[in-house]
Amino acid sequence: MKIAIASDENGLQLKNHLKAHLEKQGYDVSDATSNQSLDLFDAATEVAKVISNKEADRAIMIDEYGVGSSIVANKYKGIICANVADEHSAEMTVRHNSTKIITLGSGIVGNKLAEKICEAFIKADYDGGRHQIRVDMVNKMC
Amino acid sequence: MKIAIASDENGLQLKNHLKAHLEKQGYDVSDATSNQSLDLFDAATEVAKVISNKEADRAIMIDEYGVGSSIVANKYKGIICANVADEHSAEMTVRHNSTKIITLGSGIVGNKLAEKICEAFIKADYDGGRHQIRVDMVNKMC
Amino acid sequence: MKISIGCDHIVTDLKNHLVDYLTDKGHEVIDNGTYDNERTHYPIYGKKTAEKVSSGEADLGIVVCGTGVGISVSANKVKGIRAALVRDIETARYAKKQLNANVLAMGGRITGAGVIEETIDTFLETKYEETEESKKLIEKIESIPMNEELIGDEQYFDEFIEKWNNGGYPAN
Amino acid sequence: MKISIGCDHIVTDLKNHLVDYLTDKGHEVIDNGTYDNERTHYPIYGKKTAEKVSSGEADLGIVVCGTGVGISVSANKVKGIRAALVRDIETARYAKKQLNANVLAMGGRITGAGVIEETIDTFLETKYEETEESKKLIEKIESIPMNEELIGDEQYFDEFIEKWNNGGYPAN
Repeated sequence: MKIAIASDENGLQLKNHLKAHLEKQGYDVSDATSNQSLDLFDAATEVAKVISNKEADRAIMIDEYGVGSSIVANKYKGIICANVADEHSAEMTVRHNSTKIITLGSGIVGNKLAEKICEAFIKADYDGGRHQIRVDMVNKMC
Repeated sequence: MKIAIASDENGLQLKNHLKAHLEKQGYDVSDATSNQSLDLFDAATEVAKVISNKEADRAIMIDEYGVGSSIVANKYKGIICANVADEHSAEMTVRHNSTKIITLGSGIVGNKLAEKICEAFIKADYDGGRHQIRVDMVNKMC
Repeated sequence: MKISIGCDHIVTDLKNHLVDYLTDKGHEVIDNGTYDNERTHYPIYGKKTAEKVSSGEADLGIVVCGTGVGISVSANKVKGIRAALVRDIETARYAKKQLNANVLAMGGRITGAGVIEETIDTFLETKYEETEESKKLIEKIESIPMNEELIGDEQYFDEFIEKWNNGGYPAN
Repeated sequence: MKISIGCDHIVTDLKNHLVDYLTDKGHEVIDNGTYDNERTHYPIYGKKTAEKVSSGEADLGIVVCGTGVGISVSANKVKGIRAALVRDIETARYAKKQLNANVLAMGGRITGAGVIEETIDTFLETKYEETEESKKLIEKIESIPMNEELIGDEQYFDEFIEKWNNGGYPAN
């Protein structure tokens, strides 16, 4: 599984922490905003592109609150992105919504919690089944 | 109002951040673990002492998860301490439980959320009324 | 204020509670459903709730489902909607103040009713404070091309519902 | 496992749901009440629930109230109890693994049922992993002098209840 990670300036420290943490666990993590100073709009747009183009299977985007990036990413057709601050949401949104991008707020979640959210997100698989009608509906929109 | 703040080594960075933030807002904040490298037991014990001796009106204690410090502080007679990770709990526990100490986990809450939790905790007042019977019961224990 | 509200069948009780909570506070509430616990699909209610806000019929929207994700993503895919999915009061405050978010989303299986109530209070009370930065960000969001055909189209999801009714999706 | 559970009147429905949830998973549950929504006092149920754990009658305890604070503080004031008040799964995991916490506390007005269920699952599944550091910390906690008279004393709060019944506390 290929994981993309990205951030604006506010999320830079947490991004680097999570990239190192996930790599230590053996995941293939590429930085979609390395050596760039993007605002949250441009960083979230980059992440949406990486997922749309199937350059990564999952993506994690960090700004100060997470919520701005999720609004941006969800404006792109075919993108289902969740701003999460807990492990249970991270798992359930993959299982039920087929979410491929999560956003995190560096001002909201601490390092340990962020690590566990990312692990739960990456380990989860989409359940399919009855959930597919909702995913089809969302993907017809915008 | 006098506010005491304390931490073990894991909570040091967030402690310093919150001390500066609260001082900028005009609060009188004293560091109960300055220049000391205490474990969470000794730091939480120090905080319980500061509150028992009325050297401060409220106290904030930070370790990596918050939960260890709150277990320690609540072992002392007359102490009511809450491990919190959200603003609403920080307010309600003062209003209903007459809580004078909160603990925070530096690995769980981000800086912005921690700031708001501390502000909600400091601004709240105890409601009294029917809540006093429960506070009397707790204070008879241990 | 005039509040447009919607939910899926997992959290209908919570939505009904919030309708009462808002009405008691003097707000006018448009309840877009769902109205019972029969299995249905969150995009229907996310879209309906959001359209009342984008048209100006309601001032703000509130959407809830299990995690808040499905219904907030659906609301966000309506042009003009900035749907903030939050788990804490401070993120809701920020989303209103700096992003002028017009729909608030929370997960009824994630967040308790006390936090949800205070988050709604904070979201309604907080004023948008326009800055050069926030203005530019919102303009950038508005510039993303959006399908406007879906707005007001109550048959938009019919193809999927027909397939569902004909057993075209697994029931598990 | 044998689980001791308790709540106050604010979250009786949640507690009843958790009793069913745990029973369905094959656990044996001791339900210490409260059993309805009549106004009562969390220390009664925090103490009762904790005593079943400290005596060894139950393996672990679970306590819930509005924020989780009142009932967890009450449980924690029983000798031998390490009551972990948490709002997230990871803190529960840590509290079991590194502090050998034996009571888990959550707030029903703070946290949603989905997160509460998964937090309980994680708390029950996680094993304590003793280290020199954790052993020393738990010994230090055990060394704090505690009043043991209260254990098993069902009349311990009678003076306050009598005062309450005689109108000695305000009703508001």
